[in-house]
Amino acid sequence: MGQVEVRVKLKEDVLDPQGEAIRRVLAGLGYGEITRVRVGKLLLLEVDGVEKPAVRARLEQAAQEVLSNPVIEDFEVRLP
Amino acid sequence: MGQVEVRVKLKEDVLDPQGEAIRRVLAGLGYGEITRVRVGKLLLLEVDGVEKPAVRARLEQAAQEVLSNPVIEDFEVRLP
Amino acid sequence: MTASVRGGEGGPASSVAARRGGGRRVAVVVFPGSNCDRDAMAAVRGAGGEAVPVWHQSEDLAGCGAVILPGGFSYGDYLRAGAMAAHSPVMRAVRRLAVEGGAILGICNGFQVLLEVGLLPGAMLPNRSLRFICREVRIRVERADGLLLRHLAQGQVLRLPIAHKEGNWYAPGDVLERVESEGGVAFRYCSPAGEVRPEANPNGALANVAGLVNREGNVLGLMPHPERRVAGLHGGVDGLGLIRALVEVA
Amino acid sequence: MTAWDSPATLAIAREHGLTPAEWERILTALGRVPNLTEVGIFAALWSEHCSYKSSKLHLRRFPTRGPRVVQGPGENAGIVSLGDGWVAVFKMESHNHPSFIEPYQGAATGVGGILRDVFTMGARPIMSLNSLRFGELEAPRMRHLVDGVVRGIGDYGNCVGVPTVGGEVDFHRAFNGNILVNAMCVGVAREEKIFYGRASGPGNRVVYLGSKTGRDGIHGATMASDVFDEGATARRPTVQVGDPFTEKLLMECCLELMDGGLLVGIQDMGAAGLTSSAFEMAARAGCGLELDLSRVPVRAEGMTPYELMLSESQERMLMVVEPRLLPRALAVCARWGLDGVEIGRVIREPEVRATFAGRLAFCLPVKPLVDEAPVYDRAWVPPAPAPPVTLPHLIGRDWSADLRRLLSRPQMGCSRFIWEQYDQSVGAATVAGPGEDAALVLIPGTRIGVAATTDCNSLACGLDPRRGAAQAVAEAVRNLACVGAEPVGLTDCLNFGSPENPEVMGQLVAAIDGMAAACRAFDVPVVSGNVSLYNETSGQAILPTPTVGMVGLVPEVRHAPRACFAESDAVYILGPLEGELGASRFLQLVMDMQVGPVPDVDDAGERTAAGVVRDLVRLGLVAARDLSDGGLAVAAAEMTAGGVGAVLELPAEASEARALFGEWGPRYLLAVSPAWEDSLVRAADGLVLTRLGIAVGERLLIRRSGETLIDESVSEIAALREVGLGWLA
Ligand SMILES: Nc1ncnc2c1ncn2[C@@H]1O[C@H](COP(=O)(O)OP(=O)(O)O)[C@@H](O)[C@H]1O
Ligand SMILES: [Mg+2]
Repeated sequence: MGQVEVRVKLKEDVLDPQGEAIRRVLAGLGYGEITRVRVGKLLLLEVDGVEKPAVRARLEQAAQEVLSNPVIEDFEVRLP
Repeated sequence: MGQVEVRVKLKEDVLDPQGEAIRRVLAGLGYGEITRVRVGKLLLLEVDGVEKPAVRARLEQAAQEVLSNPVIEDFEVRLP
Repeated sequence: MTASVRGGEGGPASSVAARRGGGRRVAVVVFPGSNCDRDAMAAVRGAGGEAVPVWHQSEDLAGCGAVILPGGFSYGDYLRAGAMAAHSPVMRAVRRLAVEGGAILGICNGFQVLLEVGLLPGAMLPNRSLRFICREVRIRVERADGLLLRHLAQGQVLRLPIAHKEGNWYAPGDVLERVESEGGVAFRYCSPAGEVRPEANPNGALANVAGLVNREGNVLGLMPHPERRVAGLHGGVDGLGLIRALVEVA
Repeated sequence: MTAWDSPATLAIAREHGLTPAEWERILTALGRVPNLTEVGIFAALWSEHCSYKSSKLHLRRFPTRGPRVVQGPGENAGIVSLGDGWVAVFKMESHNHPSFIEPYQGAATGVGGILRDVFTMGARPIMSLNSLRFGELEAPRMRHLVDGVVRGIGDYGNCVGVPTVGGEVDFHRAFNGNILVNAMCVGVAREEKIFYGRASGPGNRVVYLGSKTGRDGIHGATMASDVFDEGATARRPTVQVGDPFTEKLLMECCLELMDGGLLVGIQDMGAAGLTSSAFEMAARAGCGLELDLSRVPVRAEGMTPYELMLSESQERMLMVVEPRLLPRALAVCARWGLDGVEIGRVIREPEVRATFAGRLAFCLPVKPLVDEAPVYDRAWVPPAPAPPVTLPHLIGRDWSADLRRLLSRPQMGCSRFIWEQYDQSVGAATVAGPGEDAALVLIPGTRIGVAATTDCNSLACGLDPRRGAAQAVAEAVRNLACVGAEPVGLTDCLNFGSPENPEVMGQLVAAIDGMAAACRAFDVPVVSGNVSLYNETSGQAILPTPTVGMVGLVPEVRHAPRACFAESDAVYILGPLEGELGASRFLQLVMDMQVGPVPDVDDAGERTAAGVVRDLVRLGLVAARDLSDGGLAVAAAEMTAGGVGAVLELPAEASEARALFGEWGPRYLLAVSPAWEDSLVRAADGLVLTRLGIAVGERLLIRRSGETLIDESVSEIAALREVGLGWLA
């Protein structure tokens, strides 16, 4: 069994209202050096048989079809 | 300017209904090998002067005081 | 971070009384994204008080001895519900008021803010269903003493609406134990007959917690909306008791 | 030379959806060849969405005047007077296509857009409604679409803090490939505080307010990207993302600006963004604008004038401010944490000209683009009359089983799973919300009640567009009556297939005729609306769905309307005992037959009955439900929602099927406390009123001549009603 990390981020050009609101609050609190904030999801999966190539391929598929919304998001699967 | 990644995760013993819901959906779709899912936040910050120790310390502080809630979450700041 | 301000070490209520100018003035804090502020102000006025809107950037509470942190989506609730509002300048004044023994009522998002600043214990997780829930619930009054709860009766069942996405109260085991032993639970979700059962729990909150009160009894937070039940046409007046108590101590 | 100001060609115009004739028309109007940006602007303003070119001719048949009308169609929203100096400002709009692509954001931005249409007129939104059409739940992506749309509507409205108090939802396979998301918003204002989208007063400043501009939803851009390719980086447009938090700030900021008298005019940047707001505001004022596009706040790098003019980034407003008030106006914006940026000024010449990086980007006359947009009299054929059918012999069925079947269908069950995700009571002014026939919300600080309902039976409109549309109006009138409200105005959203198909065009024409006739009959003016065409997939059009959004008035609300039986109520049916089975839910969902004649609206009968019901409800004497979807049996089942059942006896002469499940016409189920029975009988003098029985116990029993037709427990009914959409829980 291994820990797999799936990182889901908004596509670069897609508006991220969350990130922008957080940036503003941080700026208000004096963290002006933080010039941009983007909010993504961090999915930590525990996976049986993660060493098998077949399982790895399936993880890519799961990330694409279930864990991310391809219309607005990109994803990245990080294997252990 | 550099990209800083702040990872915010629910503490291990805090229930994660969202992660559990995702796991169930995945299992229903045949991804039984994914035995546990935890959902965290991935905050990607663009930071001026990230090489300066003072800025780094301030990032830790922002992550601790604003970006995470110590009652339920742990955080980690990953510098470039 | 928040440990340092947790509690509210009970200052004399007299300092509050001294400050207020005689009118029953209740401050209603307006955060960017608050959306129940007008409702709260209307409820205060309906209960005979003067409602004073206080902007989140204000450093003081305009001399009011009581304050409502209203519902809504402060800063969109974009990070965690209430998280960013907790850092507003006005919250320093709210903390001061808490220490001085003034009355603080956090409703829904306002309750979430009180948790985020540590004036009440625990934290909110997303509802068990992961969905926003708006419906009428029953809550049982667990404490009927102190500044804010005194118009209620212990065991009384109130009918109030909830409207939130993050009302699943959580606290680590030791904190829950402490809260329970200190009588920190003000309200619990219950059946119409007043039984505290899992089926009556709309959001998964630990121990069916719908509201908390601090040891001194002057800081109260709850998820249901009392300000939406203060007139006959609201379909009930079960929220009136809380609002009246607040106005009276203002 | 860069791409955005390179001369356009017919080929480019066609890629933008313009026809060769329209291209010629542009050349004539300008007397020169437009550049690419200008073609993009023409294409946007002459699009079906902005110009109503296929429907305009027919929309003129709507009655739009009346003693209460303050503003009819043509502004951002319609306005009717409510008395006492108050006005209601409302409109309905579709977001069908975006919601099919990305349901959550599509629905959310639909709500955002309609809210802006209302608050841009100086009104505070007090309620939202929505009318949804989905395909079969088994269809690909359908559950995902339902889930996303509902979350999107909820998350947006909940965050802004406008209660979502009503709507309707239906499921039919005709929507498998094209769902409908129609959102309606009602706001209120003091009449003297109304604002218009006018850019008047040469010399006044043009101010951009709100979110920054990105490459969101630039329609023509994908196709035009080939043209961009000469070196310039063409980027794909991105899906619009809603930002309800910014919307809330924008709303409060705009209302404060308007209340403080700091604005001359204001309009949101909706469809076609800066293009439509700039040109429409100029057109209404008969002036022009001069813009410096370099000053538009941007979110993405390297945006061209083409993109800046056509971006549909959300949560943006265009305002006109007098120079002397500009500092004060900008200070208000700053206080709300919003960027207000001066991007130009009003000019006397009726043209919009824009510079970019010191160069002229375009210069276009206003009139040809807005007032002289093409209008088409498209070919249409009258819809074929619904073929005559022989209905099956309907006697001696297991009517209880039929009722159970109906109640457990998603079309008929309780839509609680949807509306529990909406904040229905923020504002603390909701007197009647989802689950009742219409919503009723108080104007803040008053007892004036504003009611609203959305209605359309798509199936009936498919069978008979004219009568179906007329019935939608009648149904809305009935629904308003059930909460004690008289109709004061109507908005609509006409959802149809391609207008280039003469049959679809025929549906549109017939539906408009039917709706217009019914509006006249009920004296309800149409003050705003929206047309959504090209709702089809692979040449298969949706069921025609002319959604009606009707607003009603209760001058002084004294009693919250109730929609349930109370123990020992007497139960009556007002109106004919039997309804019609044509296009009924019974035939559709029990007999699996989508057939039958749709009856004509009984204008006089509807008016009289609605008046009687309205008065009784206002006095708090009755609980009322109109008999629409599923007829008497379903209405009675719905009225047990409070936990009290009923024992009802149908007269011996009543046909079982038509009495139990017949629909249409001025028919209401009324429950009255015994003390008020006499008043009811007197009020209904001259109408058909039949006492059916009493509300009692925990079962719903419906009998005829001693024979039990329906016998269900109240708890079983409640459980069945949760089945249809229960999977959402
Ligand atoms: N999509 C929706 N959004 C909000 N409320 C809805 C929605 N769909 C249905 N409702 C509510 O559910 C109730 C029942 O809907 P419906 O059967 O269409 O009512 P009616 O037949 O009286 O028009 C109504 O009160 C309506 O407002
Ligand atoms: Mg109805």
